[in-house]
Amino acid sequence: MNLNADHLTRYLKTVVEKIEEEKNYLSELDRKLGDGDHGVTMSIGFNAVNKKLDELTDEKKVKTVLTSAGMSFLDAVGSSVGPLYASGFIKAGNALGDKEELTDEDIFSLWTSFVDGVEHRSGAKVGDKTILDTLIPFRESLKETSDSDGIVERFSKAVKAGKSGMEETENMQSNIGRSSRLGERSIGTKDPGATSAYLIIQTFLSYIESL
Amino acid sequence: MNLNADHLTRYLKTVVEKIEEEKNYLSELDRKLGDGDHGVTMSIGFNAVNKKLDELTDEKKVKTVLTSAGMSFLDAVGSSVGPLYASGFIKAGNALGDKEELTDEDIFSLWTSFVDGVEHRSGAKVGDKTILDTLIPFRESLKETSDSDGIVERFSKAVKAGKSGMEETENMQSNIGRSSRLGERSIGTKDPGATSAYLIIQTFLSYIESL
Amino acid sequence: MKKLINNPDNVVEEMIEGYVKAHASSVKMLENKRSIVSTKPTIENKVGILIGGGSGHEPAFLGYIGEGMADGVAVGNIFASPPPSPILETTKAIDKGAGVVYLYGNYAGDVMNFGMAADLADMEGITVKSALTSDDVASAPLDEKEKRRGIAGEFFVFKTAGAAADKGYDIDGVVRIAELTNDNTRSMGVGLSPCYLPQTGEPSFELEDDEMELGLGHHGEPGIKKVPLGTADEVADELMTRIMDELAIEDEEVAVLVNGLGSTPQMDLYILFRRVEQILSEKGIKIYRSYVGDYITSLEMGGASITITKLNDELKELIDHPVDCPAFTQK
Amino acid sequence: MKKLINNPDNVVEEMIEGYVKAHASSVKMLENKRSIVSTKPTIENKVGILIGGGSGHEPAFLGYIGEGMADGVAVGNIFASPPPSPILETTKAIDKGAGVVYLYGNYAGDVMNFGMAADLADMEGITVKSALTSDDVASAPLDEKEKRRGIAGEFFVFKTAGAAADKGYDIDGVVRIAELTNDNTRSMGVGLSPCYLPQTGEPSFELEDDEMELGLGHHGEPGIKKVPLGTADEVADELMTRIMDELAIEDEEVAVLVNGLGSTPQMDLYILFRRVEQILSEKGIKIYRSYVGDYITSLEMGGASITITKLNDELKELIDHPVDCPAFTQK
Ligand SMILES: Nc1ncnc2c1ncn2[C@@H]1O[C@H](COP(=O)(O)OP(=O)(O)O)[C@@H](O)[C@H]1O
Ligand SMILES: Nc1ncnc2c1ncn2[C@@H]1O[C@H](COP(=O)(O)OP(=O)(O)O)[C@@H](O)[C@H]1O
Ligand SMILES: [Mg+2]
Ligand SMILES: [Mg+2]
Ligand SMILES: [Mg+2]
Ligand SMILES: [Mg+2]
Repeated sequence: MNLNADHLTRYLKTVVEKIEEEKNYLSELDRKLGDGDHGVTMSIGFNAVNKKLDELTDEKKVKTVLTSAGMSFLDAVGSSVGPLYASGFIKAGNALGDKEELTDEDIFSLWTSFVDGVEHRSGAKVGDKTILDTLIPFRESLKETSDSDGIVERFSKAVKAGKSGMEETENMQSNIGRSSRLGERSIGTKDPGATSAYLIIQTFLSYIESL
Repeated sequence: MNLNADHLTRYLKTVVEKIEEEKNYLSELDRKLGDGDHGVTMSIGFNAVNKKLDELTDEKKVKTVLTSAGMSFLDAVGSSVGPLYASGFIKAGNALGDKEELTDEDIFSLWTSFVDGVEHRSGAKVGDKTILDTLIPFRESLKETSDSDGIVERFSKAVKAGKSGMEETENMQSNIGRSSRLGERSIGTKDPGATSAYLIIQTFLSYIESL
Repeated sequence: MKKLINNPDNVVEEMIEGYVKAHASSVKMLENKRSIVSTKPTIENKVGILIGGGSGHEPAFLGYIGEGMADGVAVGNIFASPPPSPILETTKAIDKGAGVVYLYGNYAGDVMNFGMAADLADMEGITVKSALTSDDVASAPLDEKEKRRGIAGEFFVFKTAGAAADKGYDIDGVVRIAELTNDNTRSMGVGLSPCYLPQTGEPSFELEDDEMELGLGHHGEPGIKKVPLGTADEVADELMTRIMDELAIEDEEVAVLVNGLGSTPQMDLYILFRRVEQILSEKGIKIYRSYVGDYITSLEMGGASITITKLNDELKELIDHPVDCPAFTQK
Repeated sequence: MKKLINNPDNVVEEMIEGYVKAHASSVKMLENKRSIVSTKPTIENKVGILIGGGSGHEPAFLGYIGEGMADGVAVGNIFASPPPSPILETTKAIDKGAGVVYLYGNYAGDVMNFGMAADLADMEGITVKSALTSDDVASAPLDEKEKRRGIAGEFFVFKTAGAAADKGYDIDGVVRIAELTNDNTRSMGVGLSPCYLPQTGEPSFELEDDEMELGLGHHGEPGIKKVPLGTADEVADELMTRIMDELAIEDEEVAVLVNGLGSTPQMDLYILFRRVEQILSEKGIKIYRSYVGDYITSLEMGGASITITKLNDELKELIDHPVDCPAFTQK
């Protein structure tokens, strides 16, 4: 599979739609665990990304699409997820050099770098009930499979691993971020960030499946 | 009928109870027309009267009972009804000189003076949707009857006149006090002050009937 | 009704107690517990400024005791004028031989109680003059202005009259300033959600989820009518139209107060202010000073009012005069 | 949810616009519209004080720009840390060669964004140091104090660190004061009714009519537990026990802040303060200064918090230092 800047743009625009659909759910999760704004923040952020993408229609470098998306997300939202997802997008972009066409291997390093970027900024680890509970299993699964499995199949497995991770956050006690002060009261609700992270990777899978 | 300070004290204590029973209703009327505190104010005021009466158990002069009641009511509540009812009680007391026993004629002047006192302070007239819509018809009726009608019968007629006046306030547009700014929206609710004034005179009638 | 209180019958006493402890260097309570006066020795021959009214409007009125505003306050029950006796005690405590000016809103109860207190003070040889505030354009037609009630515009009357007294105006001069400020001041408000009297626990009024009360009084009194809840800009437009229609402004600058009634976020007040500023600026009218916040409230009522005061040079100087009160300080 | 707003997506922008117009002589907005700085020329070589965090806490943070407090603020979305770029712009605008201190509450988002901004400022040659506030005793056990969040105690950190900068302390001195103040400060709050994010219109939490949330965070985050609504005295007792348990006070005096979360009447706050004063006075602890009111809010949330700061002589001097901000002036 070959993906170019235009593909990435279309993928990101699908995320914009997906977040818009799910924003109330994301905020609802955050009302239970935090300050209730996660859906609002994701929506503001991806709307800013969308606006940025419209300015970049002629852009050829995938890196520029990704790092611009990250920066406009960050500048629009701040918040906790701003630095996290922005670091992901920026690291993902930087991993691609000046490429205009991504091979399967590039797509692999885009996403492992994305997770590396988030992880680097985060300070959290698996089990802390955060975004990383989705992203680390996703990345580890990607690493465990190889090119020979076929790109869609690889992502399908990885997204499944991310999904389990996301679902497991329901029974976790939060260790980081706003919800960490709830102690046991944080158990019983899925982590909003883990849920939005799942939307991001799941939408990527659907997108490449549709190609 | 002869009434002394002790009778007046017992009568006023019955008013205390009556106001306590009706305070929610009085506040409810005032919520529709004003600031919702009429029952609260009447209750605070008559509780202060009650406390004062307990200090005056040996008092012989009726005047002292009435003026002290008026002053403690005023000092406890301020508000609109404080000066109005206090002026009534003080004028009523002053009309009785140093008497310790009231004749029918004294009782007549106690109440006409009470109304005079309220009227003098008020500046309102009949039809303005106030306390006076109860008290003026009550006083005029007292004046139209004579000693020969018997005191209970006289008060029974007068309280009936006061009651009609009170009921008519429901269809009046307020011209004075807090509710005067409602214009037509003041129509349809009985005036709280007219209602508390009716409780005061009606309780007096019941009291002398019970003797 | 959810409140952080103890016995509902004691709220006023306990609030005053807390207030006097919290601001012990600024205010003290007289023996009657309803008269609060400044701890700063009043300047000899300064006209005393006495303000007051019911409780439930905090920081009004007791928050405005201090240099440049009031010398003393008489505190009533919730939404009820104080009786004459604490007014009289406050009067005696603050009179420094130059007389005392009573500043209060035009409400039947206040008129009677402050009137009686003034008579009593007169009998004790203290000169008292009164100036009533009647800024609420929604409370009566212009040709019956004497019937209008005072709402947040009282703040500007306290401000200018307090400054005048501080600057050494005599009693007639202070009254003139209070009346001039009142004449030049118009306010109007909207109510979005009720307040609850601690003793009844009942909402002061009822509104549907999509309704607001236009022209609401500062004690939950109904206003002109219930109307659909508007946007901040629509509300500002509606209120400003009624306010500005009555203020014939030529080159004068204005003071603006966007006042919260208790539970309205400052965010909303500044969004309202934004539109007020746009409207004035479209008319070419300059804002001399702006005040945005909870200046005179109604417990936890939701809503806001807008006040505009037309300023001449004298009023500008008085508005600029420094103030140092627990609830309001201006350098 | 009833609000006096226009488009929910524009509330922060419109609030800032209104704010800057209302206080044009005190503050101005940089081009990015999320950096607000004082109009007063910062003294050369004074350490810059930058405060900030999400919106919805008004008058915090932008109300505290002025002499003796902050030089600039970076404004985030509602309950969301500002991104690095407005923090950086504010930093550049207020640096006078002596460096800039960032003061903010200990929240994951703020730590990341202010941290990134500090790195960027460093790359531009500006010395930035940060001091985080973590005063909420309900937010983690004492042995995990580094996990605690900052709530109303931030006000005292702004106050003392702002004063230190104004008095000419160098950057390490200002940080030392901020950290000392934070170490000496404990807060805890209760929530009675939720706030509503303009964009979701949903209540931030749900409580029964007879419940309160003990240890509530300043963004509607759940606290320790839901408990039956207590009286003001019971609430003060509960909060004060947890606060005072951690403050080993010998002869020191304290500063007290009873902070309203948005829709709590001042009456209730003073009734709470009354009990706080009784408790301290029973322990023989003297109150050096008291602050009662809405200092750091959560939109229209109902509830209050209590903050106690233990003062040494240096902190007393700094607490006394004059302040002149739109939201807070102290002579
Ligand atoms: N240090 C962190 N590492 C990873 N994820 C984090 C971290 N801090 C917070 N999060 C994630 O951020 C989510 C909340 O995001 P959001 O609501 O946008 O921010 P905020 O908590 O500042 O309101 C949490 O559900 C959690 O997954
Ligand atoms: N000038 C007046 N003359 C006669 N009655 C009046 C006058 N002003 C007010 N009232 C009466 O007072 C009543 C309201 O009393 P209350 O609620 O105790 O006072 P407030 O309006 O100050 O809250 C009204 O219903 C009306 O009957
Ligand atoms: Mg959140
Ligand atoms: Mg009333
Ligand atoms: Mg009243
Ligand atoms: Mg947030």
